[in-house]
Amino acid sequence: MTQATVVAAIQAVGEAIIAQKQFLTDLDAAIGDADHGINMARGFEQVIAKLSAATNEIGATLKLVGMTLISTVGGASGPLYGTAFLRAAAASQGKTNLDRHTAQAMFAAAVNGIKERGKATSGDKTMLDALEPALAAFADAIAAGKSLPACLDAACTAAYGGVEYTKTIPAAKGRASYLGERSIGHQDPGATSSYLMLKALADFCRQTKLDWE
Amino acid sequence: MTQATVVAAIQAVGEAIIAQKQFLTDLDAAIGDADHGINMARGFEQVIAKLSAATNEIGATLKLVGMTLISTVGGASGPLYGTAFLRAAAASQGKTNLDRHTAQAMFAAAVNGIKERGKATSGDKTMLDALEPALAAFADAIAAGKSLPACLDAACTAAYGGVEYTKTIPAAKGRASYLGERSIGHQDPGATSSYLMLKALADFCRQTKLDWE
Amino acid sequence: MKKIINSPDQVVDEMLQGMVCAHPQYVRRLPGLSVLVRANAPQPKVALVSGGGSGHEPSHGGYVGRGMLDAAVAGAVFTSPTPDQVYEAIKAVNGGKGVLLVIKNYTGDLLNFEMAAEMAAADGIEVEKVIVNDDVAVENSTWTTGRRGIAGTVFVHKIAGAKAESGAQLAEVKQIAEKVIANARSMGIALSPCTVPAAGKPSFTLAENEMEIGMGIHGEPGTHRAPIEPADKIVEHLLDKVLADLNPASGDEVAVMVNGLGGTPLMELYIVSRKVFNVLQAHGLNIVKTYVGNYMTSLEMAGFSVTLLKLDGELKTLLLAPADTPALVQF
Amino acid sequence: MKKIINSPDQVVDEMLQGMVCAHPQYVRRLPGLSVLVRANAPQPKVALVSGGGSGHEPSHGGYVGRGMLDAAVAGAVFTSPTPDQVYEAIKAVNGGKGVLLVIKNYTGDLLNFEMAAEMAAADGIEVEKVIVNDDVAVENSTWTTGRRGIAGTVFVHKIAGAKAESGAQLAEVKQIAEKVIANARSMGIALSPCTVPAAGKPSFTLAENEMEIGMGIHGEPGTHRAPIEPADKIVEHLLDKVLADLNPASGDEVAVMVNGLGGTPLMELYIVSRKVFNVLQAHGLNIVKTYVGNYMTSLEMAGFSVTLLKLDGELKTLLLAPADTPALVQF
Ligand SMILES: Nc1ncnc2c1ncn2[C@@H]1O[C@H](COP(=O)(O)OP(=O)(O)O)[C@@H](O)[C@H]1O
Ligand SMILES: Nc1ncnc2c1ncn2[C@@H]1O[C@H](COP(=O)(O)OP(=O)(O)O)[C@@H](O)[C@H]1O
Ligand SMILES: [Mg+2]
Ligand SMILES: [Mg+2]
Ligand SMILES: [Mg+2]
Ligand SMILES: [Mg+2]
Repeated sequence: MTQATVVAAIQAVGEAIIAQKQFLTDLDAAIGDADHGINMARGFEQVIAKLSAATNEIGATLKLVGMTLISTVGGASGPLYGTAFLRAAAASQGKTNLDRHTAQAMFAAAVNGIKERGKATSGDKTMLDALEPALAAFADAIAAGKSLPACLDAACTAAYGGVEYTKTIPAAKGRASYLGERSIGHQDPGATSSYLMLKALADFCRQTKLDWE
Repeated sequence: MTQATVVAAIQAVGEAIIAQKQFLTDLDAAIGDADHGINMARGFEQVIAKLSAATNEIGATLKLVGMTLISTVGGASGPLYGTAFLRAAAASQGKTNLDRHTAQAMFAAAVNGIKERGKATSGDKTMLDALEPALAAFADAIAAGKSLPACLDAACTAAYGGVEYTKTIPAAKGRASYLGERSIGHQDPGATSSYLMLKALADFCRQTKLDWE
Repeated sequence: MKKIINSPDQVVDEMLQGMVCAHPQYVRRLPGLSVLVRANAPQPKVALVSGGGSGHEPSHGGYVGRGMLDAAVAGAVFTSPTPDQVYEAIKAVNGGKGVLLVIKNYTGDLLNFEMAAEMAAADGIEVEKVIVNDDVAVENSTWTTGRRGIAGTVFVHKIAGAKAESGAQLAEVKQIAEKVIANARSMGIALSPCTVPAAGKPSFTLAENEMEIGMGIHGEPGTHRAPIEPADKIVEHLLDKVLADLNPASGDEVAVMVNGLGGTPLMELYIVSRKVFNVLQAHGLNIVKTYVGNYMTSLEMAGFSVTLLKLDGELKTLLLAPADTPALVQF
Repeated sequence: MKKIINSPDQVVDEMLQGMVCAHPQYVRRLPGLSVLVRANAPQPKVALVSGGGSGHEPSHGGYVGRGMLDAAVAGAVFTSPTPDQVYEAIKAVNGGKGVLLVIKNYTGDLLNFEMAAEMAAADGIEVEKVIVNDDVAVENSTWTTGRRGIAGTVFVHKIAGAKAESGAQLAEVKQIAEKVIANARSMGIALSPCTVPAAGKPSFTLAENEMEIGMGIHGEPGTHRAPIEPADKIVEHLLDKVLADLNPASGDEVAVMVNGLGGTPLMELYIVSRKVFNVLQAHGLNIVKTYVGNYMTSLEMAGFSVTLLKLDGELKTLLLAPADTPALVQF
């Protein structure tokens, strides 16, 4: 993946989130404060507007995305997703083309950043319930020598499973935790946006016929 | 009409107003502030509660009614109806039995009191549009030598006509006047309560087979 | 009807109890009456008595205290208090220098306060009255009852209250109150109705896209209905009417009140304030002070009114004078 | 959605403009930011910075002024402000004696304010933080995020603000803020939802006879729903929880806040105040001061919360100290 591809991929991810603004907001209305889609869409609108200013270094581009999300999304998701992109940026420092090992390191750094900042773990009914299984599946697929689209598909399937899993548990972190047992039966908005972002990335790679080089 | 009859008549009038609380309030909702029935019912509940304490002088009883309405109804209708009863009381001063001339003088004094206090005239879309024609019809019927129920029926018919007339004109006095032309098409709540009081009095006289003595 | 009450019959009594419980340093209640007086009334000064139907809170009990009212008489919801209550209020706060009644221009208020004034005058108490009629939605006319009194009343309380507090005589306090009335104009709109507790249902209905223009503060209908417009457009419309009637000159000093009707978020009132400021500035007016909040409400009605008060040196000094009451404190 | 706004995207910006237009003597805005600071900031004192999502007006901008906050940072509606905004606020009001951040206990607020604190600390600015968590509706627990911060935050602003105004050091101001937090407990209910302008529809629905108990101030659902009860019963229920958690002793002095959520008439808040007073009196508590009004709202939501603050001599003196801000003035 080159810099130009990264920019296009982020644009695709952003558009997917903006398209699901209402859906994500409705999910948040059920167990939170009805703003997750609004927050994320506001952030990615700014990201897309700023992408043209991106330099030709992948790390700098991802840092721009992280900083923009941090300064425009607000709420819990802003610092968390923002931190994720900043960490991914750091893990890709100096790269102009992404190989499978860098990609895995970036994904791992991103998930780790979210864990450090938010102090949540799997089973707390957060975005981590989508991201951690997705990361594991992604790593497994890479280890199994799969293609990029196949690796991302594996990540998506795992993330989707994580979203489904969030329906079955009470929230222990974030605003939904105030609901206690009443949050059971609802899927987590942040887990859902994580899944949607991975899904958009996978779709983008398939459509543009990208693969590991 | 003796003191006991007057007490019973006022009770009947009060019960009729209380029974129409919602109707009068709804009329006021359309062109006023949705309280005429509530105000009048509150007043007559107190009147009925105090009637047992009435002395055996008709004037004193009517004064008690007037004072009670003034101190419990509030709004525009309280001072107006209260003044009406006070003036009727004055006009019946010292009487223990009401003849047709006293009755006519009382009715005239009551209507005059409302005119003096409220500075309205016929055609302003107020209770006067029911009461002034009712008073004229009552006087005509007396002059024609009619029975008490017949005199009151004549008053009621005229008052009803007055209520219907209020539907056709804009209000120039009271809260409904703020509506200007928009008040046309609605009957005046105060005119309606005046008609209902006369109607209750007529029904009472007919049921108890009262007539001039 | 969704209300946090115990019983529709008890709302006024329990509210008055609550006000005394919450603000004993400011107000006490005349036993057995719906009257709040200054905790240490009577004062050796001209006394101000105001009041009206309940449902306009913090009007009027919220303005009882130093630099504003000496007594507030509370009627049933949206119903003028009765003369006997007003009469007791007058007697309780008369400190020997006379009493000024501040009456909003509604037939019921006028009739009841006037009867009370007659009763007090018969006792030898000097009583004067002023009639507030700031609502330009309702045209003045010789054959109707004239304009209604709405939020501009708060400016009358503030300024006449400061004058009375300064030791002025009854005639002077009355005169300044009349000057406020002559220079205050208001107009409002509503987005939703309110429900009188005893009635149990809204006094009118508005469609999802409708607003009522020139709304009164008693749930009585306004002058007309129109589709909801952006805040800026609504403000322009209201200020057109207010400015046309008040006709201030460029360079004039004014005070502003952006008043919520009870159910409007403060966020929206500030959005309104922004446009009010811009329009007045474009007219060359000099805004000395702006009040934003719920000052004269209609239960839970959503909507607002804008009041403009043209100031001169004297009005400005008295407006800016200190006040210490439950609902309006200023240094 | 019936709102007096121009565009859902502009509500926060236009509200902040309106606040500056209305209260230039109190606040100014940091250019290009959603930050209100004291008109004459920085002060040579410890600076207090608070904030959070918008929609809680007068929180937080309404408390910027003498004796309370030095800056308020406004996020989008119900969404924590971003770290860069908080960082600019910290820099603007730091008068050299350090800055205390007052944060309500929500993940979003915590994360954003903490990132800002890290940024300011990197500049060499002394920054401390306190986390308000007064809402007893949500049980504390090691494995969840703990209690939420609601109206008790206003007491933190008032008391820590008075302490800072007195010239105290950062550690002392932080300590007194933590003492307020340790002694403040709140709980609320809602009768109707509110609508986030950008969402365009209510964030939940309640049946005509239902209320939501333990409602949060962001339209987030409470602990459970129940049929509406009389005001006195609701108050008993809320105070049961608050008193059980705070556990004050007979004879203790307390302050009370009966806080409207935005759409509740003041009449109802006073009916609530009456019962709160009676219950607290029956517990032998000594009520030093009662605040009744809209202090920490949820847009146009109907409902209220009750906050109890247990006082000691120091807290009492600071609570009663003067304050002069757009939304809270006291002599
Ligand atoms: N501590 C945390 N760690 C990881 N994710 C979290 C944490 N707290 C909240 N989240 C995620 O954030 C999402 C909510 O984001 P959003 O609605 O934008 O913010 P807010 O809750 O402040 O309104 C939740 O659905 C959850 O997935
Ligand atoms: N000046 C007046 N003279 C005679 N009747 C009046 C006058 N003003 C109002 N009314 C009557 O009072 C009625 C309204 O009474 P009510 O609703 O109890 O008082 P309010 O208008 O103060 O709420 C009107 O329908 C009208 O008949
Ligand atoms: Mg949210
Ligand atoms: Mg009426
Ligand atoms: Mg009335
Ligand atoms: Mg949020």
